[in-house]
Amino acid sequence: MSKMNLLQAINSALDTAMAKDDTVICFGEDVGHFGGVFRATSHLQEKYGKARCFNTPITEQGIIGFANGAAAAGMRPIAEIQFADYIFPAFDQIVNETAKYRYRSGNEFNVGGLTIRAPYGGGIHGAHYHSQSPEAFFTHIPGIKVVVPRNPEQAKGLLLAAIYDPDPVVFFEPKKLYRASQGEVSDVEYTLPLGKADRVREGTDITLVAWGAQVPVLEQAADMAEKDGVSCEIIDLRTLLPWDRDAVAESVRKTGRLLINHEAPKTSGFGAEIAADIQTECFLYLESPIVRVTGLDTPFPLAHEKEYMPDHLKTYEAIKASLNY
Amino acid sequence: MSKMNLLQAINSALDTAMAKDDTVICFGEDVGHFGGVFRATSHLQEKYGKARCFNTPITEQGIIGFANGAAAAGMRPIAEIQFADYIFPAFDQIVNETAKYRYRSGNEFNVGGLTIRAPYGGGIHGAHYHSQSPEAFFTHIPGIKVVVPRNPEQAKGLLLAAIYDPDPVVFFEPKKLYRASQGEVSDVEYTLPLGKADRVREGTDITLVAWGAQVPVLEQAADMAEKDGVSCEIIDLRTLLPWDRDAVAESVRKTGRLLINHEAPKTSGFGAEIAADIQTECFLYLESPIVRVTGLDTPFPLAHEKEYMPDHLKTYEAIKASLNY
Amino acid sequence: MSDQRNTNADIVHKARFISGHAMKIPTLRVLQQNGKIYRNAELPDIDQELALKIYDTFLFIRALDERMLASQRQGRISFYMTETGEEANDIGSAAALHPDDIILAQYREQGALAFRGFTVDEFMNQIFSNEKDLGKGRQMPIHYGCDRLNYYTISSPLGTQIPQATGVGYALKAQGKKNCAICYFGEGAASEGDFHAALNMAALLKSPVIFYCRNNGYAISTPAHEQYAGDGIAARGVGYGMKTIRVDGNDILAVLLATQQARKLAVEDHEPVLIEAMTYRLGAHSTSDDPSGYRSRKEEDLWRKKDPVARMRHWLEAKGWWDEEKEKSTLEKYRADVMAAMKKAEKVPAPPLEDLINDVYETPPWHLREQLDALKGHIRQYPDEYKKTAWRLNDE
Amino acid sequence: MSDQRNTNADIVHKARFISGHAMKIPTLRVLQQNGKIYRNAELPDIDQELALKIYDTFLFIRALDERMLASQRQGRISFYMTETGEEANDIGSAAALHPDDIILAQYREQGALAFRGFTVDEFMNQIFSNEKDLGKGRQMPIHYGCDRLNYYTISSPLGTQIPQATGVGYALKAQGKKNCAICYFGEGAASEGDFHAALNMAALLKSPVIFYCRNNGYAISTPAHEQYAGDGIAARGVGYGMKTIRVDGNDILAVLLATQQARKLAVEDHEPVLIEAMTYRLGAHSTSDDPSGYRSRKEEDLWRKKDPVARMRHWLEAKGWWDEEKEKSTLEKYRADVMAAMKKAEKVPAPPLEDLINDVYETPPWHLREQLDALKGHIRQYPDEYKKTAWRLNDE
Ligand SMILES: Cc1ncc(C[n+]2csc(CCOP(=O)(O)OP(=O)(O)O)c2C)c(N)n1
Ligand SMILES: Cc1ncc(C[n+]2csc(CCOP(=O)(O)OP(=O)(O)O)c2C)c(N)n1
Ligand SMILES: [Mg+2]
Ligand SMILES: [Mg+2]
Repeated sequence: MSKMNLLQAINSALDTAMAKDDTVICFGEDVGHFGGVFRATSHLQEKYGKARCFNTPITEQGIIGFANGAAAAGMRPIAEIQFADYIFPAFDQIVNETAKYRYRSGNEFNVGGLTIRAPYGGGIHGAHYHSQSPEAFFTHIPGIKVVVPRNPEQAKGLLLAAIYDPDPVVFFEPKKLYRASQGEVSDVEYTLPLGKADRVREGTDITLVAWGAQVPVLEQAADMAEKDGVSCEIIDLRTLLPWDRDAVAESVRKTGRLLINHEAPKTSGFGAEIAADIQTECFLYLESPIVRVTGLDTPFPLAHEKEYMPDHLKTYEAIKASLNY
Repeated sequence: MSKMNLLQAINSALDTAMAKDDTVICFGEDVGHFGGVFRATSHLQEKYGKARCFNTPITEQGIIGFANGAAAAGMRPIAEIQFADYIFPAFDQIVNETAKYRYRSGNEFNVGGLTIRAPYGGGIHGAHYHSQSPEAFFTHIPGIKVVVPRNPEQAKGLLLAAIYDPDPVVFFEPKKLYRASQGEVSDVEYTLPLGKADRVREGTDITLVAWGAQVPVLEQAADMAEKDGVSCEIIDLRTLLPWDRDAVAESVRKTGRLLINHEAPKTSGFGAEIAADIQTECFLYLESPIVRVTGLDTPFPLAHEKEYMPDHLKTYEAIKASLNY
Repeated sequence: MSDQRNTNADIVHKARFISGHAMKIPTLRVLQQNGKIYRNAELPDIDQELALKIYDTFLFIRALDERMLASQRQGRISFYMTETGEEANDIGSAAALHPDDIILAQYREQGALAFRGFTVDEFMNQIFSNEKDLGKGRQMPIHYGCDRLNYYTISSPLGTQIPQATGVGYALKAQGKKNCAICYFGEGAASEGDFHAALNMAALLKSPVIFYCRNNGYAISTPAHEQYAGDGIAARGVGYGMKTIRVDGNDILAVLLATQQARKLAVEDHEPVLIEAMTYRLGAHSTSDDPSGYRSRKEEDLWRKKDPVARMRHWLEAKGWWDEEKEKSTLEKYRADVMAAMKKAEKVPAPPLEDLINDVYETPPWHLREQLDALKGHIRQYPDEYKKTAWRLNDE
Repeated sequence: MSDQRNTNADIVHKARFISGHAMKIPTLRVLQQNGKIYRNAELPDIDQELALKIYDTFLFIRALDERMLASQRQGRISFYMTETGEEANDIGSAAALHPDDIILAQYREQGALAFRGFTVDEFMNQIFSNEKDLGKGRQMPIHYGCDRLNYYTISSPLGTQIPQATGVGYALKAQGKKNCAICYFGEGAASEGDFHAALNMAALLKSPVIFYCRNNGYAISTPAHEQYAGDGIAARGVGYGMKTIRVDGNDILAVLLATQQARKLAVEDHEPVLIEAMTYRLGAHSTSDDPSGYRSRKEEDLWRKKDPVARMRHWLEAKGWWDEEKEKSTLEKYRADVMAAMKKAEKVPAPPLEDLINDVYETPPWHLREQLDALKGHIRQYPDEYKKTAWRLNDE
């Protein structure tokens, strides 16, 4: 065990995978010698050579196209997109290629070895183009998995699981927590299951669901609510596609109330899918409407970032409103 | 008034706009001399010259990038994407540029003149890459509008509204209905309001919501249900972003039941947003869970297209199940 | 690391704009239309066996394309694309490769697949989307793919296979294999951003790939001069710092020669190569297209005279390796083979319903299993409405 | 329509691969570092007034960049990007344009904006995201934009402005204006697919655009030789059939000369032009970057000796248009101006809360109005937690 921040945990996962399996290659813009603009790939080129950890030109569509090909030919490529905001030039390669490779070929070929890493979310004064949370787009793409860790321990275990998973995975890292989130992490290899939610806190009055950097926000809000005597159950979804509906439904059947929190804009955010499905699953158990506390339906702002964010206060107020419905 | 099919109505809208306003230009792959692979731009080059209706090279990102620039510089570009399946290379230009142009510049610049047209949906044995219904992705992009017509009359009025609208519009055309849907259409200019749903049929027992080619499917199912004595209210959303929540909520408050139908895969389809929002708005009025009848969470298939589709039979069964809940 | 640009060489003091047509790349041609080899021409490595295998594949593809075109007109199949007039490109280049070299095709390269041994039944099963289709009936006709033959499954979105080929080549190199990838695409697809990404990355990462551009004059209705303003696609290779050659794509020997040498550069030196082949799409773009709307019969006739199959046949006959009799019997045999296989494939049922949700993921997750179960229940309720799949459920 | 390719010219019979380095494009340089003009050099159209306006802008930008870098280190602003060492590029090329020509910049071209008359207050208001910022405080520092000055608002995603420039140029032509667009981008951004789309479309559609590539050796930590393998970006222009020139980007006269002529080609002949300027990013990529991790001080010093500002100053002094005294007083004045404007801008409040939802659409739709109302209610409940905006709500 070592004390690590989330970035070091990512680096440790990559290091672990590269040491074990020489089909693992890491690449992206500034990923080589420099170790990436956030330093997630630090020292990997030194350790494993330029052929296995390298810079690419600035072309996200090329990076993912290249990664698809390498994966189809038997490698385990880990492609870094410098910011999730810059993943869109690769959207076609992901929607039409990555996600459909196995299906369209009748399983003659697949790109299951592929993992796409990208830092996402606000909190660094990054405005429109260094803050987006685009995960919902990816949950509408059958054929890929979507994973978001909330802390260093989760990050290493989930990333290793993603790397070895037989399906392609888009792995969004909460950059706000890169250095802020610290914890004890095992130095050896371990994996955490994909597709399984994690119950972070038990409670009886309301279920709170989030992922990544919003999980600590839920905890803050739950602490406030606790003082009012409200017992919150907190679920970290961890995998968004396929998501763990049973875990959420089971909890809601117990608590009768559900709140979903995400940074992304509200309309067609992933909270919509959870709410739509859970109102079907738990119709007779719901004591108040499922509530979404989310970013606004605007581009991600700068001067008003604080106002935009679905913070602990908005969450706390929404918990109260749900309880008082 | 003339009898037109949906394609002719589109062509008539383009012709009307180009005749009236010489900042309107139409372009895309095979759009010029040939008039487009579906012939939506037939004769426009002949009438208005090569400078206003022209072929582009095969580069969707270039087409929309070019269109963004032309719109910012005061034109009303109408860009055709040959199939909605091929809009993804342009996704970055749409998400990060089109949608944010006005906001990021503090309204110094905007691309409100832009309209993007693309045929979408199944029904032509097109499999993975000539059948997709990607509208839900676009509903998660603040800054654009998303419009889908269901018949020739609607197509002309909505397309003209989109062309003149001060915001950029993505206009998806149900290619299955291009020739199949026929009707009387006014030969002169008229517009239908964006952001307003259309109540296609009045009813009292359940509200059915869809858009584009699925509206006729709802009508078929409603006819079947009618024979069982069930009275269905049918709403064509027409604009998906911003959608007409009040119209749907008002109807659901009356009927107590809601069914949403779309061709796209279920998970994070636009039905999720409607369901999530309406369960909040109409919580105390709902007599059964909101139900989504949709495509499967798979790529769009070929051999099993019929099985995949959210057809009238599946819709009819879902109506019955909702009533019997 | 560090700045290795040379910014001091070749300094000039007057503004001279380099013309957009400064680069004129010649075309390699070895064989004349009459079957005679140019004097002093360089010859590819070819013996009678290889020559006849190539020609045999030509005739098979002619029989296949002819029959499928007719079948589409009869309504027996929904869609088809011929490669008539372009056979020397994919077949000639495939003939220059090792079977373990990986092929990434656009869609008009069935000849390369046939050359590798895809059986007529395999073609038919794909075209009829039946349960024996390797692709499990999921894609439109002509979207072939075959792991056994190292032919990656075709995907409609244009250009996407090009950066993938760069990745495939890189993987082959990383795995220490003495192989390369070949990537086919049209001059239209070369306008996509993916093309740019692919060639730049390949040149930079020294990925062993042969980028083979079939410049056949059209992208659906759009003629090449409305696709680009430069000297074709070849001139771009130089911009990427990539070895480049232009060939007459209707000349089997030129294609074979260029590809054999390109393969050497790719496999031995890890040098990617761009080949631009000048050819012509004699047929319609696809069965959904009618070229009379955008080009003249006269133009087509001009190119019909440059037919690559006839050109090779003249050469073979001059060599004494081929004659009228062989021509007739081979064509007849392939026509019969295709017809028989078609009749067989037509009768093979559609894939089972499970294949609707299989292979989205390696193992279907809960939501797909749930959707399948619901669908089965529904079909059992309306068996007459879903005949293709209902009969199997009754068996269960 | 119809096939207009020439497939019969320049036929060869031996396989000769064209080398990836077949195209060697020379660099235009007019001014030596010591301020002397090369003998026989072609000169741009420049008089004392223009020369001094350019040099004045140089000094303003030096003062601005220096102060903002320091302010970021002090924590007064969150982010900044300098253009130190590259000033001749954007300022020299902007000086060749008409004010109605449209500028689409990447992010390191504040000099072009200053040249057009963006005031020091306008700079500061943007950098401090205050309510006077033309961009309404929505984007990170340095993302300037100004309709009055025909300078389109900067967007971080690399390359997106390049095809937009093609569209802007096309619009200008369609509107019958005698203007062009200029589009700036780095050698790194030129790897994006958007670059390929843009140049191909511009050449084809004859869109009056000057594509100005600042090849400054690095894209963050990635040196140019890990960005491309060819002869820089210029060699690509020829591939698109576009007139192309390479200049010494540290030579103000070369930049001015090339851009003046390029503008003529663009506006009079509707010929797009590619200019590649060889320069060097002397500072860090941005205030988030530390170049010592990827390059040597020695290399930086080498380029510091090629400083474009000093080079021009030598020339101006030789002409008798400038002296030490003017240098000192101008720099002092600009330093004071920037400092004063900064202190002023720091105190201007943030934009009102409404600007969070305004301009997403021309008119806010119901859902945004609803979200704003809810937010206002919430902030009124917790005014101390949202100090930047709460005070205004109390006024209402
Ligand atoms: C991304 C994308 N855009 C558009 C299309 C529609 N489309 C199919 S084939 C084609 C023309 C391709 O021309 P070319 O690459 O020259 O190949 P050819 O058909 O001439 O062999 C087009 C535009 C597509 N399949 N994919
Ligand atoms: C689409 C996209 N990908 C990645 C980035 C992150 N990024 C910002 S600047 C930069 C380097 C750009 O280099 P270059 O174009 O050479 O310009 P320079 O900084 O040298 O002026 C990168 C990779 C981005 N802004 N946009
Ligand atoms: Mg072609
Ligand atoms: Mg650079």
